[in-house]
Amino acid sequence: MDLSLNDDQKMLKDSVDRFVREQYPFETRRKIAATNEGWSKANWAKFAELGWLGIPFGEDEGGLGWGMVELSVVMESFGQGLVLEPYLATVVLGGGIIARAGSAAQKQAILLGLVEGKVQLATAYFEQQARYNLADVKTSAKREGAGFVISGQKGVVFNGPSADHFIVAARTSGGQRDAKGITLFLVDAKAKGITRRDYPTQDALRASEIAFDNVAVGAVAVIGKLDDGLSVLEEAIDRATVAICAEAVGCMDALNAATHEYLKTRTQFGVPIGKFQVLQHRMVDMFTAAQEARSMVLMATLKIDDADATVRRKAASACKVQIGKSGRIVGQGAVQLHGGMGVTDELSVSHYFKRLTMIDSVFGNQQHHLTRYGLLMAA
Amino acid sequence: MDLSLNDDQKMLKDSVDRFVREQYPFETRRKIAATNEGWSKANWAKFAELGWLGIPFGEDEGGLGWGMVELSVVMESFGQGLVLEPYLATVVLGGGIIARAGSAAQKQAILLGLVEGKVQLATAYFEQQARYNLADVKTSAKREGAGFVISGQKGVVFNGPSADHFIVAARTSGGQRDAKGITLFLVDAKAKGITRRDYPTQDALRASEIAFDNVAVGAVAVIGKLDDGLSVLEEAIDRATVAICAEAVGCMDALNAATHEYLKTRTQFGVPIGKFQVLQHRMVDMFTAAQEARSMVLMATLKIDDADATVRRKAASACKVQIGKSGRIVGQGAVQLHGGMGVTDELSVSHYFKRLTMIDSVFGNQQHHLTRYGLLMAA
Amino acid sequence: MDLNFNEDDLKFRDEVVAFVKAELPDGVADKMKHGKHLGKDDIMAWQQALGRKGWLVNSWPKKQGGPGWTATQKYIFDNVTAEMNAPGIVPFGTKMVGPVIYTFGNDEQKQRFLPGIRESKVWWCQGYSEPGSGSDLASLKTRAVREGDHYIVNGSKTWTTLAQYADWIFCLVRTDSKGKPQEGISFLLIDMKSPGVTVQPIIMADGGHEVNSVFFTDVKVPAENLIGKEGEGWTYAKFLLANERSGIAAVPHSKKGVQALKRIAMSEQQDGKPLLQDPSFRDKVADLEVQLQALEFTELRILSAEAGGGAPGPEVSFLKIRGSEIQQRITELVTEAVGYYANPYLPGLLWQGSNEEPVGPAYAHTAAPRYFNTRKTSIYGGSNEIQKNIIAKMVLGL
Amino acid sequence: MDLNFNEDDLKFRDEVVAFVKAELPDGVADKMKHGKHLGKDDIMAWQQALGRKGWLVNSWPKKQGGPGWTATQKYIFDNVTAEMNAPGIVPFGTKMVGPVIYTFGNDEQKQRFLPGIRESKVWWCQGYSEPGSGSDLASLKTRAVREGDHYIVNGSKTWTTLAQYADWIFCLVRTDSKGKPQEGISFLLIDMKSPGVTVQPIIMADGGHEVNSVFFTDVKVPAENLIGKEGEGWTYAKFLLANERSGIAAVPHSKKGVQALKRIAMSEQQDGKPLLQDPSFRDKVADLEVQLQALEFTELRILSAEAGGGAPGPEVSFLKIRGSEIQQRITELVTEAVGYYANPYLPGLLWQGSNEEPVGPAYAHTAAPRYFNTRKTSIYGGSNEIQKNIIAKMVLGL
Repeated sequence: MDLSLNDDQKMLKDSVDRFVREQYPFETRRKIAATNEGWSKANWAKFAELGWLGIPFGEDEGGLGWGMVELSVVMESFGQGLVLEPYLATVVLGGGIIARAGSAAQKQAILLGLVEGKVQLATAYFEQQARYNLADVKTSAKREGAGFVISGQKGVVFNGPSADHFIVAARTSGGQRDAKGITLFLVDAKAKGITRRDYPTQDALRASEIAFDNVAVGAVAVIGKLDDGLSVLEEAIDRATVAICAEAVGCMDALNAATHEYLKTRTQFGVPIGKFQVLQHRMVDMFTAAQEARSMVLMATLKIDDADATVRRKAASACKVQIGKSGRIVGQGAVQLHGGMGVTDELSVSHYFKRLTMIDSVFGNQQHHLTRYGLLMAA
Repeated sequence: MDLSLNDDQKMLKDSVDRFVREQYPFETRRKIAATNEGWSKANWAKFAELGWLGIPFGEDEGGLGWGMVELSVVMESFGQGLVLEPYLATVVLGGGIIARAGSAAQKQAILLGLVEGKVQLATAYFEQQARYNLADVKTSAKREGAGFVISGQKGVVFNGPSADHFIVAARTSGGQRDAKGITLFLVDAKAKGITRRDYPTQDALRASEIAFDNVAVGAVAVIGKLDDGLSVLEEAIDRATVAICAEAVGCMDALNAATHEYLKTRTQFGVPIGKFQVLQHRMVDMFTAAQEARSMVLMATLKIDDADATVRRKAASACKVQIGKSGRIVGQGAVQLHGGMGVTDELSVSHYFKRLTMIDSVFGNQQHHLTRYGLLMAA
Repeated sequence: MDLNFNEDDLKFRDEVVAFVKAELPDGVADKMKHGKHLGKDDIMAWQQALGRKGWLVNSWPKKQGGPGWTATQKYIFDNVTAEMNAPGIVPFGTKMVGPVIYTFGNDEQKQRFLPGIRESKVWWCQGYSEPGSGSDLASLKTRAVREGDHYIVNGSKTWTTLAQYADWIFCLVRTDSKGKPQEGISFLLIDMKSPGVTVQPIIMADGGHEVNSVFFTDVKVPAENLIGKEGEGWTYAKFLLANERSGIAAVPHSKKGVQALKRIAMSEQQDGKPLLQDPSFRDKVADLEVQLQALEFTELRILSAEAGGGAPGPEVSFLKIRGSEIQQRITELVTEAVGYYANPYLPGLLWQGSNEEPVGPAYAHTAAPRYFNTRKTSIYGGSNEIQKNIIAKMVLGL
Repeated sequence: MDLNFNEDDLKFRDEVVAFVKAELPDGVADKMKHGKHLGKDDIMAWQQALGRKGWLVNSWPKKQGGPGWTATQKYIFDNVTAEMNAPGIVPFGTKMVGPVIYTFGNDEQKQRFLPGIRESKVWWCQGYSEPGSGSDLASLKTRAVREGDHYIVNGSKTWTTLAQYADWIFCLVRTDSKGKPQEGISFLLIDMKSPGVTVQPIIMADGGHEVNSVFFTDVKVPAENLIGKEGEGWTYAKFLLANERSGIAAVPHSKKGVQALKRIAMSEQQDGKPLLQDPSFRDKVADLEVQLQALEFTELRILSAEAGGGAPGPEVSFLKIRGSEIQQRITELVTEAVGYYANPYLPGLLWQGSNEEPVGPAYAHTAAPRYFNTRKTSIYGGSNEIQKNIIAKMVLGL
């Protein structure tokens, strides 16, 4: 049993931390958020140059052949700086799906460019009626000649506006909520029949509502096995869940640091407010919540590759439950302890709080994962 | 809209408060708890003399024709003193069932003596497999000649050891959990075929496990309509629920008073511990929880007679949810703020805490009533 | 004891219903129903209608132009108007400065200021908090120096709600810096059009503009705008706070919120069934409804104690605490209910009342902004920590 | 990073399993499994077996007779023994006074006292708290006056766990009442058989007897029983507290508790289905299991930081806080699970190990007593409020 980072991982952490510290002060982040894309191509090029885009991919795909530990290291540091660049959507989720289930041709076509920073991905799996049930897919892909035509509506597709390719979950057989019969397709973002509505999110990311109207794709567009897309999607989302949880830990540490500093410097009634026992204990609760979040991300990072899918599912869900809980304690606490300033747009506090809130809503919220964990536990 | 007690009710409250204050100091209560019966016949005679045993019964039954408001007044004061006498079992629940559904003969036979303090009742409705589902009844009553024979096991029958008569819920038709087909029977406690195992409870009451082995009763033993006992039982238990909640409010006020006093007198680090802000705020939370409990008992007391059964059910359940929640906040808080002394048998604090804990387990706990309320709310 | 309304109360309720039907513009009710942003005109239209009817300053005594309602009538009015999606009454004139003026002001001040409040012709805002004085209000630094028949005011106020609409501001200012901080504070009325008054918006976490910083640079204020005695401002401020707390539980508002939450949870689907039928979510909504009912009956007990001559006293601080916690919980559960569709941020729809199509269900896009915004309710008007200090000190004597 | 055990660890685990199988009496394992009360002999039999194997004082350094385990081995031992229903090791000798003696005691004291602890031949208890000194330990009043080669001790200690079994007690006594309260405290070892020592039981809320008051009346204590320097006792006490906190999270114990909770919730029926399948109850158990896992990995992180040379430091205070909250939550949920059958109180079964039939399911009658008793875990060893003060001060520097 060994829970410490090795030297390569420590070096990686140092370099990402340095990038965030030096290149991503809050006012810079505000400027990036205000641009049309909502993220910086220059930063993305730097990520490519530093090799961060290749972390989870094999050498023959131009990657470093690293894994979840390294992804968690990167995501936690990104969380510290509320980094807006679509690393989660392109590298972790989209890239993860291609790397695990894609054909040799698809890997060639996508991953080499992705690692060089030339390709952006977005995964279109959510539909309005589905809530957090990944198997609830109405979007259909009907055989037509050698290929398929895809029709349906996908919602809240993160990085949709910038994506060159969409990974689309569509039903090739079975009923609306059957586990079997879902197939993943790799679709060119400019394909005929695709219309997008783009918008910013509460936490300054970009996403799209996407309508697929008889979008024709070839048989080569199928990712992995026909009708067997759900297991690939679910595993990829479990990994992305751990990654977004690591980001949340970074957010919590940043919020706690800011709040801690505020308690020491803000004076009322002639003393720093950190002298008031009730605020001290609330800060302790926030500190403890962040510690627990960090512990659960560590747990899930180390269990996510377990051969037993139940171990993996329970790890991802337990982690997301903790992040939902801790994120609320830290986020609401930071706002409350900052008083009026905490609810203004001016301070970064409200932006970390918004990010933590939205993180809870992505890939299944606290309740969804508590139920999922409970069903696996009671089985 | 008028939420204040009238003069009669104020007088009643004064006299019960005086009894508890003068006749029921904690060490007296400890002595009564240690007796074989676990309650005082002398006190019971006094209750009769003061008319308290007749509160919910009509004049022609020897009662005062009062209602839920007066019962709540009595129960709250009893809660203040952790009164052990079986008022809830005999007057509120058992007597309530006879008064609402009993035949003229049954009222004559039971209520007149009850009001005079000569008759004790216990209601045998709970069965081990039933949890809090009143309709889950295995105990059977089979027709035999003009009467019935009752066979089955009943559990945790409060006041079982002292009861002269049992009110028994038995299945006369239908399946184990059918709402229809449950009949209430009035059974002599000394009837042939009844065996009891008596025991004290965590909070020093007395209860019994009761086995009915082909206990023969006449048709006159039926209370109310054949097969229609559930609605009578459920309404009586809703009323008893409000009564036990009123008792809980008395317990909470007593605990808060004791804790409040302790905070002012116990000194550590050279000051009364009540000077520590964290303990102050916890005391405020306990105080608020007790206020909310009082408010919900008031609400339920005034809605329990509503013609619409849904209003009655929601009122009783919402009240019990609040008492479960507030009882935990006040009980656990009082123990914690008393430190080591709070977990000793010596102080009354632990005894109030035990009573509040057991109150949550009776007539359906917080979760049971939250679910019941939720189903009515979402219907 | 009796929960039912008597005949007069029932008649009164019908009268209120009829009034709202007749006087509340559909557009305003619709904005309220969908949690949209209200403009100044929306609010003024409704408040002036109430003013004409004599119902705007409904907590004022009869001799000051109040309707002289019973506690029950007030309860009916608050619940019916909220139920029918009428906007809440802006408190700065009606609940705050008005009572201060008729209690501590002179006759000239009463004649000059009260009619504009009763009829909602004049918009007031509150100048209390300062950048350095939040919970510790008494440490305020804005100075007012007497020069002849004027005061010269310098300093700044913050968190000034809707100052951008205001004609007048009532301020706590320091007229003397000797002695305890509470001493030397005075209560001054300042015309927002005075030279040297500038208003700077503060943008909130949800992107909205409802509070402001107000700066005073050598602002000349006629001495006749001083309320009561110089240096007595703290007394008037405490009186005002006590008044303000009535209705602070926001029960009728939260009842509407819980209704909306249940509507949303019925329309949100999970595995083809309404979310409200998911036992875990249903538990949370049921628990919230129980909390709200406990708050409502606690408020009713306090009102009836008042009516019965008993003073409400500082226990009402927990109406503020629980009221704010419940408002926050409603918005939190709505955000949980809408799931992924809490993410899209649509400022056009939120603030400019544009007609663009919402993303996802129409109710979804306001969920997160309201959740973010409602965090303020446990901070403003004396944070919940301060409220608990008050209860510990004033009620429990700790 | 790697969660897996290496080959040596796996071998070690097998060795522990084999040892427990061979040495733990069935009767003891059975009592543990059903939450029954353990007698002194039960505990001694197990601890002396561990002593013979050299595993009893497993946190001691090798040169003091410890096994020199790695953090992983300690983790394996704690989890396997708990999993196999072995009693926890009584800490007073092994974790508390032992390390104080080998760190601050002289050679004579080491030779005299350490073997009895290593072999569990001598039962120690702790004389810290006094009626007037709970959270404020430094205010203790028990006096030790030097007379020739003895101290004369007068005063009383309270909450002394299992003093009724003890051969020796280690006490904090006041040898000097001048200066700060922390000064003038000394660390003294007292033979419980000394004339003038009397033990008085304290009955707990659950009816059990596990703690006591200990009174000292003119007790003659040889001066050679003083540890280290007179007046330095507070330093040794703080050292001891830091030691005591290791393992205070009680994770292996709570894992067993959650297992039992799930077993009970599977056998409890609701509408003919196991209670564990009720979504509301399942949510609570799942949430508890997540809390416990978070605690376990937080403890592992701290252990591996220690192993990696990083000092654990006062953050471990939250192992105490969360550990106690989780132990309390387990007993609370078991009590909820058994419903009505939490009510019967059966002291014979609970305390005298009688063979009477339980009332209702066999697991039910211990539920409420354990819930009542476990409230102590957030009070003893420094209340959770004190622990939070420590974190605020030592970790956060507030």
